[in-house]
Amino acid sequence: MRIAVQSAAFDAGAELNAFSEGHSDVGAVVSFSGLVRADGGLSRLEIEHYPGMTERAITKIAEEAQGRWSLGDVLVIHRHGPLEPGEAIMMVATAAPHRKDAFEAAEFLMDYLKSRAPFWKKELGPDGSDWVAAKDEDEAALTRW
Amino acid sequence: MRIAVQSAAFDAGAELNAFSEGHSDVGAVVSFSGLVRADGGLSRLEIEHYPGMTERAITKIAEEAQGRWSLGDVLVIHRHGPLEPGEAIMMVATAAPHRKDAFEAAEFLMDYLKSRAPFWKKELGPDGSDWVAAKDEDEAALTRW
Amino acid sequence: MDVLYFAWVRERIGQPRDVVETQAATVAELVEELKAREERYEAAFADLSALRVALDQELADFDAPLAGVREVAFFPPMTGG
Amino acid sequence: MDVLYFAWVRERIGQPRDVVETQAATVAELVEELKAREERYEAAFADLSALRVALDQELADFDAPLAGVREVAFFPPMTGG
Repeated sequence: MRIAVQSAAFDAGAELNAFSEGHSDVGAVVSFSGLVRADGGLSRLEIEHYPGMTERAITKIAEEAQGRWSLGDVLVIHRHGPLEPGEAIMMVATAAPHRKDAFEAAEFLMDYLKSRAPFWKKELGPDGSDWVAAKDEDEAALTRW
Repeated sequence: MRIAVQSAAFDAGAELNAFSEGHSDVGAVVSFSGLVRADGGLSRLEIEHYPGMTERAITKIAEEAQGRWSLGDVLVIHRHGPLEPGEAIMMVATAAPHRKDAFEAAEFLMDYLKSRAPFWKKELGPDGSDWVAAKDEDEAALTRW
Repeated sequence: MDVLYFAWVRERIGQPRDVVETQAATVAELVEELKAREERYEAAFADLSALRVALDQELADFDAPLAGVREVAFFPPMTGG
Repeated sequence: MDVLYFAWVRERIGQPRDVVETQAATVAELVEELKAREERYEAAFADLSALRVALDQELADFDAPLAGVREVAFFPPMTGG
């Protein structure tokens, strides 16, 4: 399990390859990357987080996923600080013997990271800046698990 | 939409990056890679396919996914011929404004590629070679969609 | 009409294709004609539930009509992905 | 006790943390004490349904007891991922 909370940019493809190469006993690798959208005149995204609690919350979520599904490994990378359009905000990857486990665990990780890991997004655009509001559908997504 | 059926190895990470960079208007990218497992003494995998029908079947499946979900793009790469343990057999990637669409479409693509695209796997191990049998659960997975 | 075989169907029959002249109206009738040819065909087509068929590169059923079809392919259930 | 603020809670209060001496038994009682301090605190805590709280870096409810807690954090619903 690798969990990284960092301000530095990361190379999602290189991370995916490193993650896959380390687990040749599994058959299925699923990755999710969240990107800063370049539409709507957004000029920058700023992500605030709660140092200390962030790593703790993500670790708890990742351990929960490992308990629920048969997984070879879990990767979570999440950035904070300023991000430019097109950049990757975060990624998760799961490795498993079976694709269903890899898919479900990745979706679970995303649903929980969205609403239970202490990150807050602020969008900076032509009309100033504003905090991104939490979506009801993100909270509702948790009821699936 | 890019569909590649090829004997050559491919770099899943580089493919993921190229796919993501081309779609900065979407926020969510999901990838699945299927790897040749290195366990069980498997020394090689050989994949036979049905040239002509393969591309046609994958295109149809990808177009079906684009009709069902709101997707920015779809990528499918599937190899044929001999493969070594640890190598990537195939990958799919989906880009979408919303993560749920990207996840569901990727799972749909995988479920259909497994059972509806004309590929057949043969495993070569210490006890000789044998065709991989289709799994009931793979056929059953299609009923979800 | 081109008849193609893949995976263990190809191996059992011992060749990847036949060119067939047939009056068979359906896939099932064509299968009966092929089985009558030689023992290796009979072995390959012994259990139709273990086989799939494509007509002109589209999956089809064994009772599908052959009228106008140029390419028939027989193979086991797919195992890609 | 350290009291931390994040995102727009931090912005409304105008600072990222307070060090508080309190006899409050629950989070809700602490919130009442903070609201009584100044208008900017009252503005930040006006709608508790729009806030979340963590006690020693674990999510908690507003009726949770504060006994033994060293760090309380207030923030809006998370929007990571």
